[in-house]
Amino acid sequence: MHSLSHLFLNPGDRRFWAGFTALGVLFLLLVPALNLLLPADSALHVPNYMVTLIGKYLCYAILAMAMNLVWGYCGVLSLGHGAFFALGGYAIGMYMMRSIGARGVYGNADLPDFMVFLNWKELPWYWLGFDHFWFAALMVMAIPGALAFVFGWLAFRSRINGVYLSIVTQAMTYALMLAFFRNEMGFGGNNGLTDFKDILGFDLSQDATKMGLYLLTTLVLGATFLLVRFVTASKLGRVMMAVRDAESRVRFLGYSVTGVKLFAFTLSAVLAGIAGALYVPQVGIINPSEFSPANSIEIAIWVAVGGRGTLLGPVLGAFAVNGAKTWLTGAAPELWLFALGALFILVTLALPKGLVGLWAGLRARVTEKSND
Amino acid sequence: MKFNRILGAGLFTAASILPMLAHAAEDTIKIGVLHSLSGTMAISETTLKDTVLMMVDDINKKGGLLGKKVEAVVVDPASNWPLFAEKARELLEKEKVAAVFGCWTSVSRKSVLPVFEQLNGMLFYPVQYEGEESSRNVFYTGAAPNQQAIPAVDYLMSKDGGEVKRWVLAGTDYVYPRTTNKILEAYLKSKGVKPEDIMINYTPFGHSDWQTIVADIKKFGSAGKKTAVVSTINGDANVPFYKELANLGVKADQIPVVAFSVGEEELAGIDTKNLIGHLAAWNYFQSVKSPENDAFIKQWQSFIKNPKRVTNDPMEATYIGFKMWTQAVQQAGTTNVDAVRQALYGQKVKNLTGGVAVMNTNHHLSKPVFIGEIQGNGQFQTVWKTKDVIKADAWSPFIPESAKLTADWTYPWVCGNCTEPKFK
Amino acid sequence: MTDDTLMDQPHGPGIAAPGTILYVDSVTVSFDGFRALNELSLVIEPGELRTIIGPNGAGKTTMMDVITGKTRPDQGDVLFDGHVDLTKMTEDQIANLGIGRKFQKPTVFEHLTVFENLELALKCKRDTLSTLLFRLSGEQQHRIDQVLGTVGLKDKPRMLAGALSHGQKQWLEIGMLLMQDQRLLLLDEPVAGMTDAETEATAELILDLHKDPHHSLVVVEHDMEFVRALGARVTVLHEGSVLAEGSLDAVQANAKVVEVYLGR
Amino acid sequence: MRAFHLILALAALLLATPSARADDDFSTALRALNADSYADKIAAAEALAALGEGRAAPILDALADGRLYVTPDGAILIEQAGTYLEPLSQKIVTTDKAEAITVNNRLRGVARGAAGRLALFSPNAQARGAAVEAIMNSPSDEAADMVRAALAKESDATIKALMVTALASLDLSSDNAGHRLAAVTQLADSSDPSVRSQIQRLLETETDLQVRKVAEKTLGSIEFRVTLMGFVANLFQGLSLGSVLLLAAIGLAVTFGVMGVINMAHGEMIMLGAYTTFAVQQGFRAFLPADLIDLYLVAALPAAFLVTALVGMGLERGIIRFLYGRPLETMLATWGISLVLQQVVRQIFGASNMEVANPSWMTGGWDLAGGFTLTYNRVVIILFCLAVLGGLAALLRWSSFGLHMRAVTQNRPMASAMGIPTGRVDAMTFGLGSGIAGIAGVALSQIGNVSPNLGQGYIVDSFMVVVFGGVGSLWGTLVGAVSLGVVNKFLEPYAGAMLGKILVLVFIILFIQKRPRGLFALKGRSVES
Repeated sequence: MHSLSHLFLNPGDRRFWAGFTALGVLFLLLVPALNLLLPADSALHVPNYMVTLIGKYLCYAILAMAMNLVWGYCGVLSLGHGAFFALGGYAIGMYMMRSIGARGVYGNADLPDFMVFLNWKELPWYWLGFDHFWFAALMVMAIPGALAFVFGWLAFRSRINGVYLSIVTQAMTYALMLAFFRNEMGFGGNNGLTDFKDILGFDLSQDATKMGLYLLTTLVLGATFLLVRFVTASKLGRVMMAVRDAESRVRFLGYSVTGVKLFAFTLSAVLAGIAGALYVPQVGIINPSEFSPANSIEIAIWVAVGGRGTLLGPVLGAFAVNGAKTWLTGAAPELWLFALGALFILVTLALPKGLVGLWAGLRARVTEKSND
Repeated sequence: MKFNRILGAGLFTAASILPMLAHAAEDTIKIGVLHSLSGTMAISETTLKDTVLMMVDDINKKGGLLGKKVEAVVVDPASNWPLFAEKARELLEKEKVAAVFGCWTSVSRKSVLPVFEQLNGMLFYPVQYEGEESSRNVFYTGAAPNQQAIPAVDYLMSKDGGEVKRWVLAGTDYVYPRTTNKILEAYLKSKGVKPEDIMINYTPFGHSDWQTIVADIKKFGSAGKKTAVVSTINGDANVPFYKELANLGVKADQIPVVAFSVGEEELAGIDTKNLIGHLAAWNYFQSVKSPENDAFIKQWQSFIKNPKRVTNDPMEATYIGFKMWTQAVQQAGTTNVDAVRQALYGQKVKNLTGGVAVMNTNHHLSKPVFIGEIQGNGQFQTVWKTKDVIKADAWSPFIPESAKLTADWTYPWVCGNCTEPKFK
Repeated sequence: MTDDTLMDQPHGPGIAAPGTILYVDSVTVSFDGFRALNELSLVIEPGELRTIIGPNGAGKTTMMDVITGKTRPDQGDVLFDGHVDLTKMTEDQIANLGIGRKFQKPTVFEHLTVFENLELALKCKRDTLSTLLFRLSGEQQHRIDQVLGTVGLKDKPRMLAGALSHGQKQWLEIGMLLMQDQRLLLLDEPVAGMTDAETEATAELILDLHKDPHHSLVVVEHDMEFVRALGARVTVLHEGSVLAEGSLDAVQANAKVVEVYLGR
Repeated sequence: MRAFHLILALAALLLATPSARADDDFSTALRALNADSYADKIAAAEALAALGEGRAAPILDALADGRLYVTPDGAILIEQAGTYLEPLSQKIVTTDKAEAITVNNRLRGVARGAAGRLALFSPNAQARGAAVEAIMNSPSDEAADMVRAALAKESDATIKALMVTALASLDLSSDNAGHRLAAVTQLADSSDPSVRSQIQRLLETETDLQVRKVAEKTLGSIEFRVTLMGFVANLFQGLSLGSVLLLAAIGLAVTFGVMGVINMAHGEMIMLGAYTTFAVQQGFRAFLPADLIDLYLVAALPAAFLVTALVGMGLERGIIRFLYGRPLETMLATWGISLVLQQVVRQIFGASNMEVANPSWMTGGWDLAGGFTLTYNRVVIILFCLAVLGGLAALLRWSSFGLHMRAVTQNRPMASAMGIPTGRVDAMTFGLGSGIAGIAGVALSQIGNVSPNLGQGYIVDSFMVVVFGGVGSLWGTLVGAVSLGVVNKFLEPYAGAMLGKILVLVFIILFIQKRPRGLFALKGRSVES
């Protein structure tokens, strides 16, 4: 029965699992294999920097799926998701700062370098606990979750929706950016948190550690995939889509739109936080510019490019846009912004359903042809 | 159908990645250029990209390096700090560049540092900065605080400088101003300046509304003691700051402003008629007359095809860095990073402003310091200069916890931040 | 859920109207000066079927908005079941109290299938968590099939609602109303855009519902034939307040009504 | 003693025309200015001033402004707008060998002070006033004596008063208690912060009780006036910040408020306006006589409006109109547009800041009491932005275009049914919004950067203003902008620039929770659905 009701929403289970395993094989086995087994001079060899790069994309993919959950399925375009991502990153960053211990340049075991430098005498209270990984890991989810919950509750309760919500979320992340820029905040100001040495005792400069982080990210992406699918395939998922299409009508059916949106928003924020936490150890720095509104807008772009309201779309979009970015910033440094800007315009104008929609459209046309 | 989508995804990823797998031609020496060409920092960094290209162009005209052509690989980290790290990795691992010239902001340098240290790359960093760092893989060709801030303050305290007694330390809220002001505060106090005669103010990046702060400065300056402003205000925020100064009638002969981040390039964006007499401290001014400088300016303006285009201090730093690298490569006979590093120590290059810059074993330069007053034509007129070159301190003696540290990458120290030598 | 909301609700401003399912007393609503409802008063008894007619702009839809919590009245009381003050509650709370509404312009969820539309309307716990963990039980499944039959969409449960014809959407929405199994049903022009056959069927359906004393219905309609077919008590609205009330013949005889409809 | 000489010299100057002998001294003193060390130059400047000849004043002024040149044969010339004046013969000389005499701040100070003292006796009242100011800036005993000498001859009342205060503040440091007492009494109704600090310093050392009493009283009254002026200054700064926000937001209020289109490229429209200003300025510099340069700003206004309006219409017809009813997509598409526009400008003008000069009538300001300066450019911008707002309001209310616009906003199908060309109205509305952004750019180029990132700095703020003020309500936008500006400025002294901004943002976010439609919300069905 369950699958029946979604036959026309999501692909049937068999197909889904086929696709899911295919992705799994690609990222979990193929990439590492090509990296580790093949000799460096082979044409198919995946060099280390490529692994870290894909690892970074995978984090973006998780972030994009989180965004898709609120925007694609629930119709809430948050332009502040970069904030949740960054907060998750800061949480794990704080843990890694603490685990540097006395190996900082000033060799102070009690304080991170930037605090020594600002003449701080003791650790601020909000840094307490971040010596423990479990606490940091908890905060990675708790802080973005809590912020999203409070913010969302205020906003959705007073029925701020559409562009208004987008603007307010943008203001939120902007305010956070300014706040984290302040050195008095105790998060390293403009430089943010950097000089990480190791995580859980694994040396971050080791390729093995990087590969480990990469695999972990892949697994988390898989888990996110399943989670998002579970939610969207549930009745709540259908209610979310109903909210997206006709919000007020849903109310008259007796569902609390505030509740539904709040659930989606908070869950999505938590996922974003996790993505951030996986991102920071791989890029080795977290600083306030991650809060900048531009970043958050870009997340929305990935989702739009890939295809809103589809499971795979966001992953596709995140890889496509960032892949293009990586390539163009090297290949055409003067002109890549044209390409990127044009891409956004083109997608919103010509491909409202994104790449996934394009693909589906092409297939549809092909099948039609074969039919007649 | 879903399955096909996934194939599609795979293909697309491959498509976006394959171009990056292209292999480098072997008969060239590659160097990386890691400067933002878009985003907020493009304003300053684009110039440096062009400078490196000019130098490369020049050396190739002269027959290249070790008989090979030098090829510059330009990438755009787009003022995005994590992207800096990604691009650095790409340059070192994929492009296998022999050296990288790049970065402007401290945070971008911090962001690429782990990459360079892990992959044992070589970065030339051409911008004046806060010090408090000495990495085995970075050569700092810009000024350290003791090559800019301290001399400037000394000058202002001198008779010619107007015997300043009261100080405003105004800066953008990030690490460079914080460090510089910290050092200056300690230094001023050591010179017997009373705490109530020092006013410290920090503003956000790109701060555009200076009314309040400039008004405060005027008030602070009206206490009857000679007052000066030491500005570590960063890039974008300077134009509105100086416009506000001009309009509120803060005259240089009453309250002079000495800046460490404002050079010819920045002045090109400001109408300087009302700023005559305000100061800046650098290791280079375009206006300094010397055969090298004249040649450099001519070369630059013809390369950039703009006879009005100005030169500035970070450009000279880039020039010196590039020269030193080429000399070291020739000396070592290879581009191998470790060999070149050894060859760089004690390497000498003629400054564009006369005198000789030396690369010290703390990876910083010895350079002369100039104090200049802003002229109506957007240039600086030197009003004071050091007798001789000054050696940069990687670790400032005026910050207690860094005073104990030494940076020396030669035996027996072989360390960037140690309290005692590695080998005894 | 329903019960607690009953508990939570303050019992109106001290007043109660025992023996009524819906009690509207001197309700006024104005938008930018324009008075959509003007001291409107209306009482529906349990199990009653009431038809409401009136020219455009008479305030029919606004009245429904007020009852279902979409619009807050500037003044006046709206009580459900004699004691629950509706003016303080949100749409979803009111829906969970047992008040269902069918919109003038059929609004179904176009990106969901017919089946899913009905499933969403299904009467059950509707808080977020239970919705997330919801599993369709056998007899709920049966109920949906039943309604699918009633509204004549048996053969297209898997069709996207967006693909239905106008009439079919009307039916689907009526179906959703049935699924909700509410005590008070508000139908805003249920037969607009329906064929005569469909209209008759609708009339029968409504009369069916009326047979069950558990249901009270308020039908807003233009189509006099349809109103006659329902043969229920009629209220005439004009400029936001009640102009006349009584049997259809009685109101049609009423001079004021004639004036309003035919004009001077 | 030197002071006495000075006075004699001055007397001489006032009595007789300079004799031949004086001429020689003068020219030697003059040539001495071309010394190697600044110390010698300073000595020379003082010597020249000591001769006490009025004609030395313009020379010293020129020296201070760096307009004093020297020919290879040591002749000193004054540069004026490209021509050289021989100060002795007052003849125009043409040479291309002349080099500017370098000055530093100290020399500049000395020269200004000296020129000021000489100017004390200039026939021109304004010059005398300026002279007193100059003396206040470099106080000394001989200066005091000179002011006394000048005061005796002064006829102009206002300048008399000025001199009296100047004297008083100079007398504060006199060792004669009587003088000091007179001075503090004299200064009772000053509101100059520098006078305040002088009296404070006096009180640190003052022993004479009588003087102390009066001084404290004086200090109190000055304190009061200064704080009062401080408040006024805050208010003005708030207004001017508000006017900047308003300018940035008005265009948005049109595109967003009237059309419901979120134009993320709005900031870039402002940026284009600023670059147009730059282009116009360069045009003026290149093709028009120098004395017209001050008018370039006036010419820039229509130019900027036209350019940005055309770009805006182009975008509306080419892209945005296909996205009506999909506000979120519009947001993303316009974001793409903003990226492209930025890069276009970067390609054409380069990434670095462009220099846009304030015309002379926008440079400087009125020095009001209490150390508060009313800067011209700020005042102009406040007035300008009110004018723009008024003009827009009038356009919307009275022009037929405005009527159409409102009709389309309120009920598109009905409007088109009534034969209003909705498509064209849309294009024009968007063009109008963009055009206003463009002229905002003209104004903003006068106080800030002109760089490709110019727009980015304003986008969030202007959205905040529009949402806070209430979408679709110009009046709301006005109130929103001004109140945000003022709040921001009153927070800044306590919270600091950054925290102030953050607090304001948080406040707005919370406020919107309470009033989702902003300060001046449009009520009614049209908004609800």
